[in-house]
Amino acid sequence: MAIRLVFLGKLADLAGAPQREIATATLGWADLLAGCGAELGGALASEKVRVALNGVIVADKASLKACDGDELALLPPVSGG
Amino acid sequence: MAIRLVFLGKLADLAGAPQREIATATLGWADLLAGCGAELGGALASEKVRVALNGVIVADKASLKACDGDELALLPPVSGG
Amino acid sequence: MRDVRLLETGFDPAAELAGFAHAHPEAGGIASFVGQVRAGQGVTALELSHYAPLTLPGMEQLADEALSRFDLMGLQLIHRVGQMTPGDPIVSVCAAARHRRDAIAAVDFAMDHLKGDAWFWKRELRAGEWHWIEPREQDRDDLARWK
Amino acid sequence: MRDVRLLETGFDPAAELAGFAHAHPEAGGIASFVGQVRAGQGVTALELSHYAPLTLPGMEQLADEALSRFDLMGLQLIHRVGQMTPGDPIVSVCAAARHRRDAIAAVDFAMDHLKGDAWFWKRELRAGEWHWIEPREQDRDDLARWK
Repeated sequence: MAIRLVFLGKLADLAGAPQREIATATLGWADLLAGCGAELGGALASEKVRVALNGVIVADKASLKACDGDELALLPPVSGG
Repeated sequence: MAIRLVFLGKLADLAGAPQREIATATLGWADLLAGCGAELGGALASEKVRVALNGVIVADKASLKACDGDELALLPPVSGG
Repeated sequence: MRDVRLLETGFDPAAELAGFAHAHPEAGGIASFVGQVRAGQGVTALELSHYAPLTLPGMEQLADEALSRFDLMGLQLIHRVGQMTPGDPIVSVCAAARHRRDAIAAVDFAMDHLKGDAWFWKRELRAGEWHWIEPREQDRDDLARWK
Repeated sequence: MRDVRLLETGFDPAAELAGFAHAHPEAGGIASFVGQVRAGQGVTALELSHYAPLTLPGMEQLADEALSRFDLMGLQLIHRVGQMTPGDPIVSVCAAARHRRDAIAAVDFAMDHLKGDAWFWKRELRAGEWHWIEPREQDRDDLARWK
């Protein structure tokens, strides 16, 4: 039973790795922030951070519910081109 | 004693040649129009036709005075690019 | 022709433009923009990361939006990911149109969105340390022009 | 780098862009526009005439105006004269800048002026007859944007 977190951009630096597996059956947004510790959790709490669940942007982070086998991507503000 | 006329764009078609020499010591705008005949003179009379005297655009055509050895270019509306 | 690519390795923007122009003989004009890693300012490398499930689909959607918004005969979007060095091309956009204003506007539109609304993250290596590039206020303003 | 050329013979816009980009490694981006003779619509040849005492000096003045108006690192204007066939390039503009908006705007500005305010006359060969191309109302409107 695991949910995969993918950290993009500078969130990967804060997380210490680009990916992390969490051994849990389900995961909500508040659980995620609490489980990430003060520094990373604080960065994730920014309204500028967006979240994708299995490749689809989550419109309302507060209502997020990830399940076993899901991939959750944490996306800070972009800087392409 | 001659003044060279250079016809650009479709004015060259109307003039029958891209250049013409006029054997005269001086030439004003009204003389030029009168000397070119109805069809070409009528086309030249358009306010959209501009005139360059020795490579410099003439701001006020009515006050034009070309002299022996001068080159007078007749420039219809452009269509480049 | 709609040609959207995300590349892990280097590419030649001039050759891409030549191929694109050759494919659109009926176009009156082709506008393009090439973004490259700037030489100078002490940057020795630049790295672009992306998120595969979103990045290429987002670029394809952007191409579709540009094709529906402007009167185009073709559009090419090419974006690098991975590590690059000064002078390397990062992004190339080419638009072919009957009339030039459509082509130029489409390139402008696509670049604003690739810069401010596409799933890329950029960092620069300066004096041996990586620095993440934050979005500029100007990029947000540029993007807002199209809303 | 300011590179302004009036050419009697064909040129390769992609090669010109490559050379221009190579000369500006410090630029963040390079915008370009290539105008070409459209294939189709029954046009078998296009001829551009010019008036030597005015045309190249006018292009040089246009380049200076663009360089003073936009924050550019370089500008290249190349324009063909003489007879061309479908697919041949007519005009190429490249602008290098630190930021993309300057480069794109400079290309837009230069093209509007080359189209509507430079000393060129264009005619097309259709079904064996030459037809002079009149300026379009749109070209005048495009030009008026910069006044």
